[in-house]
Amino acid sequence: MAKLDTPALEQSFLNNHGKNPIRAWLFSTDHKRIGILYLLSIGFFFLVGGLLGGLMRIELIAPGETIMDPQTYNGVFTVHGLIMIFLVVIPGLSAVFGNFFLPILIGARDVAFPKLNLLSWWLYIFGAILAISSQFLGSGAPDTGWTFYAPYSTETGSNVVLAVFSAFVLGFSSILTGLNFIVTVHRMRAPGMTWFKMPLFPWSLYATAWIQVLATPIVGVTFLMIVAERLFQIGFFDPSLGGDPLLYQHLFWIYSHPAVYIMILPAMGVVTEIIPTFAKKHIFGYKAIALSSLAIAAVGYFVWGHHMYTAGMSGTARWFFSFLTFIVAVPSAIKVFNWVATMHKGSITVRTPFLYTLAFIFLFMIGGLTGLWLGALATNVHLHDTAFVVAHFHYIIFGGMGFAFFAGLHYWYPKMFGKMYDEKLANVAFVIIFIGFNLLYFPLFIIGMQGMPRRYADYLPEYTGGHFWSTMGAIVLITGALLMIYNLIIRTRKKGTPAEMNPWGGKSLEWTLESPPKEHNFDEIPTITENPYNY
Amino acid sequence: MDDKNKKHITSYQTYGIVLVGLLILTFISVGVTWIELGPLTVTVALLVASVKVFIVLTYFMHLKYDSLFIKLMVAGIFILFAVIIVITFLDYWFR
Amino acid sequence: MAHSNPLLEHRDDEGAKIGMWIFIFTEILLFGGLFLVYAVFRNQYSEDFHTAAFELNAFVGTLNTVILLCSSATVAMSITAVLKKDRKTAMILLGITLVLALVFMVNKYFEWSHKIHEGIYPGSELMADLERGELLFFSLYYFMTGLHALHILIGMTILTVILFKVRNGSVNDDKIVLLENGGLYWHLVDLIWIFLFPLLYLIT
Amino acid sequence: MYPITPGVSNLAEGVDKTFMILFAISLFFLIGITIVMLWFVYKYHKKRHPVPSKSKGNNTLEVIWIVFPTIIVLILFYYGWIGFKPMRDVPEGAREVKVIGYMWDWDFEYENGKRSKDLYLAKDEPVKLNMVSLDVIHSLYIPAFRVKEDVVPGQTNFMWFIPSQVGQYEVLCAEYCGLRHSFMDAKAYVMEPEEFQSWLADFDPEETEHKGLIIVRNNACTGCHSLDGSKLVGSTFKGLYNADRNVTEDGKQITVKADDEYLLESIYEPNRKLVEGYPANVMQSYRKIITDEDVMHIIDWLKSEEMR
Repeated sequence: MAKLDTPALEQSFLNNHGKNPIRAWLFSTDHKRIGILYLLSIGFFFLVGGLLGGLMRIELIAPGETIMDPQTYNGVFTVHGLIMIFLVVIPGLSAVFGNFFLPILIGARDVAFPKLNLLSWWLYIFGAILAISSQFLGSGAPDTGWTFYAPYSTETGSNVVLAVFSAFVLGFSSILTGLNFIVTVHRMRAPGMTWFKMPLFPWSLYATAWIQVLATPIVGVTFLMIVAERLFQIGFFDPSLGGDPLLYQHLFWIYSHPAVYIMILPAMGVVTEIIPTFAKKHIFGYKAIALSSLAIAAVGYFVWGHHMYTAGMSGTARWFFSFLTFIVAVPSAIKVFNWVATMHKGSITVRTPFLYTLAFIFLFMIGGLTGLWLGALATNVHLHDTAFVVAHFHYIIFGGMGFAFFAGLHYWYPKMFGKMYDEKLANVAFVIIFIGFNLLYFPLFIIGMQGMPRRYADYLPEYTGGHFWSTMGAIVLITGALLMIYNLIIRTRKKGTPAEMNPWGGKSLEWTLESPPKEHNFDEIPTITENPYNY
Repeated sequence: MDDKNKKHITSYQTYGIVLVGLLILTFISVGVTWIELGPLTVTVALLVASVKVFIVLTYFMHLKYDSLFIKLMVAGIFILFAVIIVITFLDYWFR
Repeated sequence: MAHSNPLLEHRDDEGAKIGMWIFIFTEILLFGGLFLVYAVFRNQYSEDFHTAAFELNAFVGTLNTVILLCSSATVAMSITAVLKKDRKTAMILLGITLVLALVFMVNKYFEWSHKIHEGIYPGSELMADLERGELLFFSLYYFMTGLHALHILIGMTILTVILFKVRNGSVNDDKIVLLENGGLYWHLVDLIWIFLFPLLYLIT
Repeated sequence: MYPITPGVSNLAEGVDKTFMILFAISLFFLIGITIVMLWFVYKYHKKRHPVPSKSKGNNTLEVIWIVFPTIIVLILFYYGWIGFKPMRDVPEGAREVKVIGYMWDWDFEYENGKRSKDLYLAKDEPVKLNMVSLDVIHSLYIPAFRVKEDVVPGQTNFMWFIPSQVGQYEVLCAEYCGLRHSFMDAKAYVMEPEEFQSWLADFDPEETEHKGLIIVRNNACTGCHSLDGSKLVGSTFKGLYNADRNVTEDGKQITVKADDEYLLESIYEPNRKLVEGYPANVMQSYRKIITDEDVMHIIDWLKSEEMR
């Protein structure tokens, strides 16, 4: 890790105190160290997933076979989805920044169950190893897409069992993190910190944790059924044995739709922390934001069927799910309005984290509004399973969750590592990433509307233009991401200046600690009298 | 940490009575299957099972003496599950 | 100084209990997914389910229900015993629970091997010739009772560990939350069975 | 501006109307909020506005932007639903066409028993597609008609529409179905009704096909094995019988003749003798699916004049 060359670093949690550094990191129950372990492992898998995505884009640069045959392409998009969904975006913000900052933001010394927290990380690594080895062991890389739709997933000759089992293990890790956070928020808030004096990032983590706990078991047992289906022919999803393929889709989406909120809610929480700090103004409508997180979690649990409008569901189910889908758009809209209103009459400084935040709001709006197009029954029939969905999904997950992750990373980096990065270079990287992102995904909206289906290894010539520009965007985006990583890791290590305690002038509890914090965070647990947004 | 000292001790007798009650309910639900009730059989069996579950939750699992928060959570889970079933059946009933 | 830092020591029994309950919720929903599958197929093939359930031995099912209920009671009583500082009774009660659990598993073993011997198991030729609903019923039977039996085994392991901790005194009337949580887990196994029993054995 | 080709069915109107409404509302909010946000960042920049206001919120505003979006999304839901509703109401007397999806091709079967690889339609005549799948889930998608419905094994899904313009349109598979998913396409030909009638009548039900060919087609073998000598996922059926095959068995390269015994084994244990140039584990065993007797019909068909 960083060289311990300042007094603050010397006293911080980063100091191994002469112990074997590998043991001191891999078996640490300190929530901050576990957060950093997650950051490194998630960062690694993000690069692997991004590389696979880049390969897919190169294959699609022109019609016909470019660099891989269709079977390889099918394997690559499955692994890309598997890694990005289960190893990057689902743990993503809550495992990295949640672990590091949840206890600090509520004035605690650690999470409720530190050992369980470490176990979660180990399960994550175990699941990751299984997921990666499913690519190489057995009868070939899984080629089902990350959705594992039956009966294809129960019939294909590829190594589905291991891939599905890895997702099960990763789900278990996610459940334990959620459980830990719920108890932490309930039991470990500092004296005086009532629910409505709690910062809004913990609020969003709390809502997220409930979804993790309540949705994941359903997909867990579903994955077990897929395993049993393949190994013992139990036939739940196999029509030739009387089973029902749509039942699989119900069970799968009961989890996997709420999973989208596991990804995006913490992102909203991070943004909600960043905006008041840089606008120097109280967050607009604190309660509305806090409660809308719960509303999104609650209503979002029951909209899973909008992934199945064209699957042959009953008409009643179709309009019911469409109706709820539109309702769940409202709390998201409330948040956007409140973020913008917070900037009104503030005193704004535009620094790197704030740039990412502005981009987040813009991209999230595109993702959210196109979500309405997919939620509407009539347009969904045309757009479902096309590149439009791919674009919408990446605008929400990458443009939303990803940009919020970058915002949080730049926001809390000085606190986590005690060093300040080169902000000019960070801003340059931001501009490249922003341009590359839009160039990559916006054309997919257009060719999707024209009828380009998703998961196609090859396509008709009329879609060539869109695919070409999209691939160009991928190259720009990867360049920007590499520049950001270079700036944060290599350059800061050599040339970073020691970070101040409160570089942005924030009011929440983490800014009252040293950069980086001591192992036990607080010498004395603070007593809270007001919420942290009174500028 | 004041709740730690005020731990409620349930007597052996209470558990004994609860167990006998549960066993009686079990035999009732078995006995009912010998009566021809048609489609009602399942309803009765599930009803009896629900009563048993309620008793186990209340006494064996000490919900009676737990905080309101835990009680609400437990109730919430069963409601959540019921809602999932109903929503899924919006598809199956009307297909 | 970093290790055994008194500032990091933290004990919260209520928090541990909430954590256990949340874990139990995940288990309920894990089985909930299966109950949903059951509900869908039962709705689709109610006649076949009816006939297939005749094939199961209601007597063994009832016996196992009784066994599990008794074991639940003994676990609950062991908490009373520990709170009354009666370590010996607590250990005996936990021991009885483990024995009952073992009897349950033995019954289950004979029940399964009897069915397998008859040729009714997923993937068998006899299964493939059954009506589709009957096939699904038996698949559900194996899957649900199998997963439940796995939970019994996990519960037995947990209770064994706790038994030793009661013996060496690290679970006592002041530090009882481990036993309480182990008990909660055992009651969960009971809860699941209370629903499995009528749905599999009594819908004839 | 309007990025998609015009819809050419009766259902396209509802879809495209919803589309335009959503497009207008989305654009309004996206541009409006973005401009307001950037304007705030400019106007209330620290340089121009050093002292921030102490405001914490405004209940009136909050209520407005809870109620207002709720009304808008309900309106949007309504249009989405109204545009969708006719897709489920099939008019009386619609022509029924059976669609069979399999890895990786489509078959269309008409009321007189005529089968075709492409979909032939009469302009301005309602048609109902009854769709079944022989293996995994597919999805029939005709972008120009704005219709899509999954083709699910074990159940019959349907869609209907009235094509409104003569022409040739793409038929695609929109649900991922494995190796050749992106090549599972067909054409929809919309013709004048008289023209369609004569196409439909150009069919002799007496002219029976070889039993082996029917078995091969019903088991979707033709998705991977061509009838005309071209190489797909698997080798072609054309000229297969008694040809020399370079195969790998237990890691050894040998040459065998594609005789009766070899063909039977290849259907029941496809991975035993792997023909050079084709991957393992793509084909499953058909031991439980195709009976010995049916295999004999297939071999008989492979011996026939048309396949030599």
